[in-house]
Amino acid sequence: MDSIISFFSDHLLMIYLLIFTIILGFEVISKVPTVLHTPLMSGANAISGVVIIGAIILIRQAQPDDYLTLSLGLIGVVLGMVNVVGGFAVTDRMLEMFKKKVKK
Amino acid sequence: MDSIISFFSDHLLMIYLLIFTIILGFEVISKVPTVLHTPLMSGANAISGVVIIGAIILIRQAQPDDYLTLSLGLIGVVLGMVNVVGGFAVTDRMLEMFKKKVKK
Amino acid sequence: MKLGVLKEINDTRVALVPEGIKKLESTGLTFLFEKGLGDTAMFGDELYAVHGQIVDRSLLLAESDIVVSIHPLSDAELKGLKKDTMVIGQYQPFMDQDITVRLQSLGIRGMSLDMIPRTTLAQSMDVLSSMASIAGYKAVLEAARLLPRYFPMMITAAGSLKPAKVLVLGAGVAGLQAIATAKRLGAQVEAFDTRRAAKEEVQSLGAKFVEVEGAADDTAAGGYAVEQSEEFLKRQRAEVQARATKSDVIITTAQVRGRKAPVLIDAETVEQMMPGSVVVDLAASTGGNCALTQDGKTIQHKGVTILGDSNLPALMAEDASKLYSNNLINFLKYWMKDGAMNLDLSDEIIGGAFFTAERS
Amino acid sequence: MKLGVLKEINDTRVALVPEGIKKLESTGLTFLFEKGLGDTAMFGDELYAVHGQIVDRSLLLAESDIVVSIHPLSDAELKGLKKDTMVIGQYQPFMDQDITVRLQSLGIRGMSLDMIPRTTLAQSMDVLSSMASIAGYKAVLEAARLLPRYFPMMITAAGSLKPAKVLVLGAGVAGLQAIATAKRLGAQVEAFDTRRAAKEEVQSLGAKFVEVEGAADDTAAGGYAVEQSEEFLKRQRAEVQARATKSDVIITTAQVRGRKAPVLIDAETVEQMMPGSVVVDLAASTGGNCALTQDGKTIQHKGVTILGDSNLPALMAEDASKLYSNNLINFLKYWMKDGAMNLDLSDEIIGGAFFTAERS
Amino acid sequence: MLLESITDLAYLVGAIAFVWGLRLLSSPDSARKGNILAAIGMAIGIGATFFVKVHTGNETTPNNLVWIFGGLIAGGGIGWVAAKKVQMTAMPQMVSIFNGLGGACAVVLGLAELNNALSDMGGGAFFIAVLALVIGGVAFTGSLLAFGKLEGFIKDSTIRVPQPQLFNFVLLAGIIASAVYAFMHQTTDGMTWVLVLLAISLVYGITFVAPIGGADMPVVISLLNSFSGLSAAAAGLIYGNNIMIVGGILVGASGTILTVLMCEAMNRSLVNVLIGGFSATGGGAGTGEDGIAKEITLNDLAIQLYYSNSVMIVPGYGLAVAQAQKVAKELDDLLSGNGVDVKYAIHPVAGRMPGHMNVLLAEADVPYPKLLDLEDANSALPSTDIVIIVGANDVVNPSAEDDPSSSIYGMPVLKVWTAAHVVVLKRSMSPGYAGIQNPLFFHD
Amino acid sequence: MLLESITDLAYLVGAIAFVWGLRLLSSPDSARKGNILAAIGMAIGIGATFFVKVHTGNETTPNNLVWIFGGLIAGGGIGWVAAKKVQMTAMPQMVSIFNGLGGACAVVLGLAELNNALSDMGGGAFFIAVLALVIGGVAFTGSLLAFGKLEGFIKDSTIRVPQPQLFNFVLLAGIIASAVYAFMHQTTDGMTWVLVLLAISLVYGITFVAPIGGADMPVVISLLNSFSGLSAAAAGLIYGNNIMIVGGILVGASGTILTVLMCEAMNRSLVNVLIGGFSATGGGAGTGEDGIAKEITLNDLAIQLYYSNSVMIVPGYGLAVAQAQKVAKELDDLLSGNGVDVKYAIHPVAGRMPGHMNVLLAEADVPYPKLLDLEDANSALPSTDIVIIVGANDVVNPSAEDDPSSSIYGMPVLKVWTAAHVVVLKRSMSPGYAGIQNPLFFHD
Ligand SMILES: NC(=O)c1ccc[n+]([C@@H]2O[C@H](COP(=O)([O-])OP(=O)(O)OC[C@H]3O[C@@H](n4cnc5c(N)ncnc54)[C@H](OP(=O)(O)O)[C@@H]3O)[C@@H](O)[C@H]2O)c1
Ligand SMILES: NC(=O)c1ccc[n+]([C@@H]2O[C@H](COP(=O)([O-])OP(=O)(O)OC[C@H]3O[C@@H](n4cnc5c(N)ncnc54)[C@H](OP(=O)(O)O)[C@@H]3O)[C@@H](O)[C@H]2O)c1
Ligand SMILES: NC(=O)c1ccc[n+]([C@@H]2O[C@H](COP(=O)([O-])OP(=O)(O)OC[C@H]3O[C@@H](n4cnc5c(N)ncnc54)[C@H](O)[C@@H]3O)[C@@H](O)[C@H]2O)c1
Ligand SMILES: NC(=O)c1ccc[n+]([C@@H]2O[C@H](COP(=O)([O-])OP(=O)(O)OC[C@H]3O[C@@H](n4cnc5c(N)ncnc54)[C@H](O)[C@@H]3O)[C@@H](O)[C@H]2O)c1
Repeated sequence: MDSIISFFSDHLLMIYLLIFTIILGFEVISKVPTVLHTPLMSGANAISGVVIIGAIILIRQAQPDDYLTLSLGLIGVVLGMVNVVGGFAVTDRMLEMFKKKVKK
Repeated sequence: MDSIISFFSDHLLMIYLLIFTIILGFEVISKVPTVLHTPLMSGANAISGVVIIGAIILIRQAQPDDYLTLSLGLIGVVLGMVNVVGGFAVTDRMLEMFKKKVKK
Repeated sequence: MKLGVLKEINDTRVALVPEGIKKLESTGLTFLFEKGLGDTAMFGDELYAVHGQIVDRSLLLAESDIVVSIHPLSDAELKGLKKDTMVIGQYQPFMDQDITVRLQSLGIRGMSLDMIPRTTLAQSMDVLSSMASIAGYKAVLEAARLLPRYFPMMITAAGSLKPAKVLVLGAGVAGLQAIATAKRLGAQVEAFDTRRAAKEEVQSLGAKFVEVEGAADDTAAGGYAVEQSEEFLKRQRAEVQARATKSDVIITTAQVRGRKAPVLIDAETVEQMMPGSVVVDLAASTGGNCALTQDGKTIQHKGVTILGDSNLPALMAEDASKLYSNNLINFLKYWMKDGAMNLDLSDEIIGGAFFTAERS
Repeated sequence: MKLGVLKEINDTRVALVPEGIKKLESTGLTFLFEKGLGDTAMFGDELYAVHGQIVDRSLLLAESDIVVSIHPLSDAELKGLKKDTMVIGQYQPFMDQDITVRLQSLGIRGMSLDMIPRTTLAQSMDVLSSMASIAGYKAVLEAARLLPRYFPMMITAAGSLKPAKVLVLGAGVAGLQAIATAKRLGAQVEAFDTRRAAKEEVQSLGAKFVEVEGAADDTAAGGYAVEQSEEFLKRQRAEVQARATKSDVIITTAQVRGRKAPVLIDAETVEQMMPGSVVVDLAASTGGNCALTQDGKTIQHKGVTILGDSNLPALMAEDASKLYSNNLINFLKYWMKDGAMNLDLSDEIIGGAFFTAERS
Repeated sequence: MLLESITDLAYLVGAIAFVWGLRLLSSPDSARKGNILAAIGMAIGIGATFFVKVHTGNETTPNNLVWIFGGLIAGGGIGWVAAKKVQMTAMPQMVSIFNGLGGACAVVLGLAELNNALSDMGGGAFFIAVLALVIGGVAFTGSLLAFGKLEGFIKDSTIRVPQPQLFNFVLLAGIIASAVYAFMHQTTDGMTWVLVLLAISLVYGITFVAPIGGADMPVVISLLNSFSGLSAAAAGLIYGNNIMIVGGILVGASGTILTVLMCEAMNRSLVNVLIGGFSATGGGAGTGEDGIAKEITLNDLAIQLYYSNSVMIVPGYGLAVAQAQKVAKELDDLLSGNGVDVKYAIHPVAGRMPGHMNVLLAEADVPYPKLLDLEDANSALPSTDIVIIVGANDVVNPSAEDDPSSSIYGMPVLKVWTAAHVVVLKRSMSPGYAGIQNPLFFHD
Repeated sequence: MLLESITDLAYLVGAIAFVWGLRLLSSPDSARKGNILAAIGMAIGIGATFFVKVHTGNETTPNNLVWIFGGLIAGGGIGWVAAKKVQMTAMPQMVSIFNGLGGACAVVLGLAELNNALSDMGGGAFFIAVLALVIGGVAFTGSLLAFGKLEGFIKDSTIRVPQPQLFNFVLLAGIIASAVYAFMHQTTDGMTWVLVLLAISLVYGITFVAPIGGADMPVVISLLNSFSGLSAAAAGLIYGNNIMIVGGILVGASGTILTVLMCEAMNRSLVNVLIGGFSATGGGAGTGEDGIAKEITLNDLAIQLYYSNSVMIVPGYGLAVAQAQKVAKELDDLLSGNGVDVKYAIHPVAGRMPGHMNVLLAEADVPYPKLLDLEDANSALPSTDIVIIVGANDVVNPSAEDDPSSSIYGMPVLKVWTAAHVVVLKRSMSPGYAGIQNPLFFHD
């Protein structure tokens, strides 16, 4: 109990931030039209590839001879990068149809 | 310069929070219809009365014989409370016209 | 094979117009046209001449293998035809019950376009539909001409005038077209029919449907109205009476195939209508929906004008001829190819139209 | 003061209908009605009897202080009137230039309803507007009756028919109403006029305006058309010719006050029109906008029907009478109170209508 | 520790209530709920403040509850009564004055903080306290002046600042200078300079608002509102109080965007409002059909209509020219679907031919019973909430009633001015067929 | 210190770019910009990570840049090629697999962290690492299965879990149990249990997705996407990395709401999708006029129409019954205003009387040149982008062409199936006048 309380107090601002980010996430999405569901999902998916940063850090803080960690990190970077680059690129392709014509 | 940097680092989360709050403030308001401008302004005004909390704290941390601070605090509480109560009440009255009829 | 097109005797229309004849090429027919056949429908002989021979009526009757017209040939003329000649027109075997026997005794074959079933597939040959549609349109125009009042509502500096109330009885093809036209002109339109589906059909044109409860069902009768019980007709007459006295125009189209048209408006009703009001009775030729109707005449009864005319399409000769002609062409192409008739009597359309054939 | 209402001799309408007479109470008038005056307009004598005396024509003429009618009285009858009698009707002093002199010589005063200025304020007394409106409506109905084709477009199983093309020349009150009615019936409508404002007015009814460049301006003429230059008329005729050959119906309403109507369609144009097409000429009484027009007659010229009639409102006697009557009532109330006439000639409306008064 | 967590949690809940409340406030159906939610958030925040750990020298301090409750009750009472008594039409003024008081409260806090701790303040703390003081001060006097202007106590022309931009710039410089000076003389005569600072801020508030004209007042109030939000946030920073910070920033941000939106709704830019002073630019719709379509899809009018009971559409020749009959019918359908009673008032001479409006409205399929003629319409108008005049002019011209020199004097017209609200949709102020001006359009 | 501030700032900017990018992504006009903005944010974030201070025992660590760049180039290359090569129709699968990889990345991070530091981890840190592991694992296998199902590698019926809810519950319990066990044996055989935990998570991902049917797949992908967002946030907590936390939470939140929206668009609840498995509920529009109005104001179709080049409206008797001609005209106006070429295909027997459609469309003021008869329409259809069938049935029935047993065989019909897309607006699947089924409606 105590540790929860102290965790709460210690990370108060972080909690504010998380909650406000969640609200913001809701708010930003809540009026999206149906056609954009898939591109939006795809774009959000690319953003979730931000996890790659963790993999980079993992490698950076590994000892040069700690091959297990380095390998894990490498796998992480590759996976994450596929997610990030592929995600944004696919989203962009999906969105191509929307550029075609703007109000004349 | 250094102090700015350290300020930035020390209050990083606070800065995130502030910025996200600002974005949230924008986002939440950005689609408001014109008729709601005045009530919304009035409601926001009532919320800005949150400053009253500062006045309460001011009184609470004052020495019982520090009449200057106490008086200042009292003035603050009165002013803030007028803002808060009056603000919410007026907003509610403005919004009365909107309750009259809901879709049948 | 020679197809002869007659000039109508008591009609302004013509059964075949020059425009579509080219489409009949595949049938392998050659054409004989009676002199002056299209004059009243705005198609001069010169337009026909390019497609065939312009001949006298007698020659045409004597030489044609197929004789087309709108109205039936007189018995006298029928006798002058070659044996096995095919006559095509609106022979109405349902009305003229022994026409079949008369033709068969002469060895003449007959196809009646009004006997083509009212199915979706046969629509392109359905002369009843195309002519009824014109009749409905014309009925409203005639009513508007005869009514001494405006159809549309008018709020003007010289006073506000209420829109005319139009009551349409029988919402078949003619009735629906009448509804549409009257609505277009700005009248307030109500309609009656005994068919179930009619209510929705009337509403689909934005008009009001006046229901009389207890109509006999008709779903089995292939879309044609069935005869209704006497009690029902009485109640309906009562309702019509009530509405009619408030109507400026009544257009009646109610017909029951092969029978006398039901009387929906009796003399008393007419007398209660506002002076100047108009009744247009499209069922005049089968006795009329109004008791006072005289077929082919426009009469005045206590200030109410009653127009009895089942042949309104003749008032719009050109388009009426075009449509009739298209129907006829589609029909001919349906069973004729390269000069050969392919009369498959089991086919719903051919079997329906071929009224001199032995039926199974 | 006695007001006598005459039965029209060559018209179905009547100048005053029973409905509105009550509104004249404040004028202090008593009424004499000619026997049978409202019969053709669907107003029986019994309806009039409650408001005044039903009398013979001669008695009425002899006794009335004010005589109202639609068409002017004949000279013979004018002579039989009391001195100082006021006659009210459509005396058209612009057309019949010496009517003023004739009346003045007889000591009779005259008010012509067609001389009321066309201002917003005078609208409620403006018989030209209310009658022109009916004429426009009726013109289209007559055209639709005479045209052997549909007005609306029809895509049917028996073929697709194009909508009729209607050309309206002169977009005054009658022309606009014709445009509206033809559009309602589903025709494609184009219109011509020389007034600047007409373009917008035509478009405000959803029709197409066909401009001919270089029309003389008219803003000074109080809304009435001014005469156009010969060169302009020529170009206009050329344009009309081009349009007319493609039109199914032409309705002409172009008039220039106090002059012969401009000829907009010459014989040659008519001859190039499709057979069956219809011309309705509302300017027939002032010579007609079509060279071939014969006033009051429907003629055929090379397959084209030409209807010349400036008195179409008579075909809708009841409503036409109502509107005329309302106009008349509003006019009477404007200057008559408790039996006293208050003829302020400086008033635009009274001064305009009072054509036997000395003008300043 | 536990208590602290609970107050922290309460503040968090309060802050979320603010956010969510504002969110709800921005849609008409939920606005009322949003206001109440925000009020609840405020109550939670105030309640929690009694349990917040405060830094008193003396641990046994009785927390001076009497002072607090006294203040709460007094302030609450005043606010409540003022809010309930105020006339509907005077609400913007009320908001303005409330806002001013909020600003004043921030001023008080800044003052108290500076007074108590000026001598040993760090740069950051000093900056924050001064911020609360200055922004609060500007919001205070600015709001009071706005109130005065709206109430009509103070005419737009009463306070004339020569060269207002330059003047205000000088004041701003003065504020900064005295702040710096006060900080440099922290331990000696700092407080004097703080008071100078305050004085200049108060003056600045007045000179800031003074050049702005009547119709632009709501924009200014909104801006001042966002100021007082910022001052609250600054005060929150003084006490490291999260709910104050979040609430204040939220109001600051949403107030700013709201201000911009209000300017947009008036077709003006914020800069234009602030600098332009009395500008003559009017509403300015588009032209023709566009104009009409644009006007009536306008959120504002739409909602006003949506919540009304009866609407009367007065069509005229302009409707015909714009071929707006369908648009009118759509509006009708929309409103009717929501239970609003929509009628059309047809003047006998509306349009350019007898029955012109009849033709068009029939084309748009308006049912006949919805069409009222002159007499019926005039008897229905006084009980009508909103009249929408679509391209009519002569037929609604009050001159026909009250100006004997008018060429249409004596003609019966539609007395639209007897209805509660009148909206006019036309391209310009130009006259109609009869060529005469319509005084109706020059009313408000 | 300075470097640290700069990376902090870069992260802040990146996080804001994520938020703003998502915001732009949710409106069609700006979506592309939003995607690019988010990508820029990501680039900034990745770039800044090279300068982040890391906690290495060895200060002189060369930072293993080769490993990093190798990974970046390899991964980037694969992702780029995959994204460019993929068929338009296979995009959802692609998204799914990308998402799975992101989840796998989180698994790797969780594993590495646990492996390196399990023995001396606090409860919070352990919890966070396990969270990354479990959620990432579920997202990983779940996404792969979703991919397989969409690609058709795996049939809906291939993996049948008996009693899926119970089964999944047991698995969840297993995950929690092994987590607790691993934590309790932190120093001894903890890692073994971590691997058990991971295995169960991976299985759970499969059993979670297995019962869900083809049409619901996008919803599941969206949900798994929000999972991988959460796992990224958890991983961010491991490293105390703000951009990961914010980005992850943002995706978690917006992914969740997006999932709910997708369910709503299908008229289903999320629970229904997850539990119901193969449900037979179809689209289900309203009835009558409402139905139509609702359908065509539907955002989705609207935008599809908006961006098309040519639209053909095929009216039938249903349009007449619903009196939807005005609505159709409005749609027409809207699209025409946007440069879309809108035509109406009028079949000769559409409706219940000759010229029925002509009457109605004329009433709605559709210009005649927009009406195509059968022949013209059939020659225009193949080059039409979208056909909207409004209450027509018999007249668009392909049986007339290809089913000799049909009672309308031989009748010329509108060959709507030659157009790129066909949208049918009617109340149900019931037949028309001729009483025969229309196979068109049973295509896709
Ligand atoms: N009924 C008849 O038989 C007849 C015949 C001829 C003349 N008149 C006369 O016409 C007048 C009718 O009165 P009214 O009130 O209907 O019309 P009006 O007084 O002529 O006014 C029409 C108004 O519509 C506005 N307008 C024009 N086009 C517009 C557009 N596209 N969009 C929006 N607004 C537009 C114009 O103002 P903006 O330019 O500012 O937009 C104008 O003020 C009367 O004076 C009547 O006497 C009637
Ligand atoms: N043109 C003529 O002269 C004439 C005369 C009589 C008969 N017919 C026949 O009528 C048929 C016409 O074909 P069609 O394609 O126009 O019509 P249809 O085949 O009769 O189909 C009409 C469709 O509209 C739908 N519908 C009904 N009410 C609706 C509403 N309120 N909202 C949305 N949809 C609605 C119905 O499906 P749901 O119930 O699923 O909504 C129905 O399938 C042909 O078979 C023709 O032969 C024509
Ligand atoms: N398949 C097609 O495309 C197509 C095309 C045209 C017509 N049809 C169908 O053919 C049928 C006949 O149409 P029609 O116009 O030739 O009909 P009709 O001329 O035989 O009769 C006219 C109408 O009068 C009605 N009627 C009969 N007795 C009545 C009474 N006592 N009171 C009131 N109304 C009465 C009938 O119900 C009918 O609607 C209709 O069902 C029609 O739908 C089908
Ligand atoms: N104030 C009002 O409310 C009101 C009401 C009705 C009419 N008016 C005005 O009165 C005036 C007269 O209307 P009217 O209908 O009696 O007009 P009219 O009958 O005298 O003439 C009919 C139309 O023919 C047109 N015309 C004349 N010469 C032509 C030519 N050569 N070619 C083509 N068109 C030609 C005229 O411009 C006019 O529009 C109009 O300006 C009208 O607006 C005003």
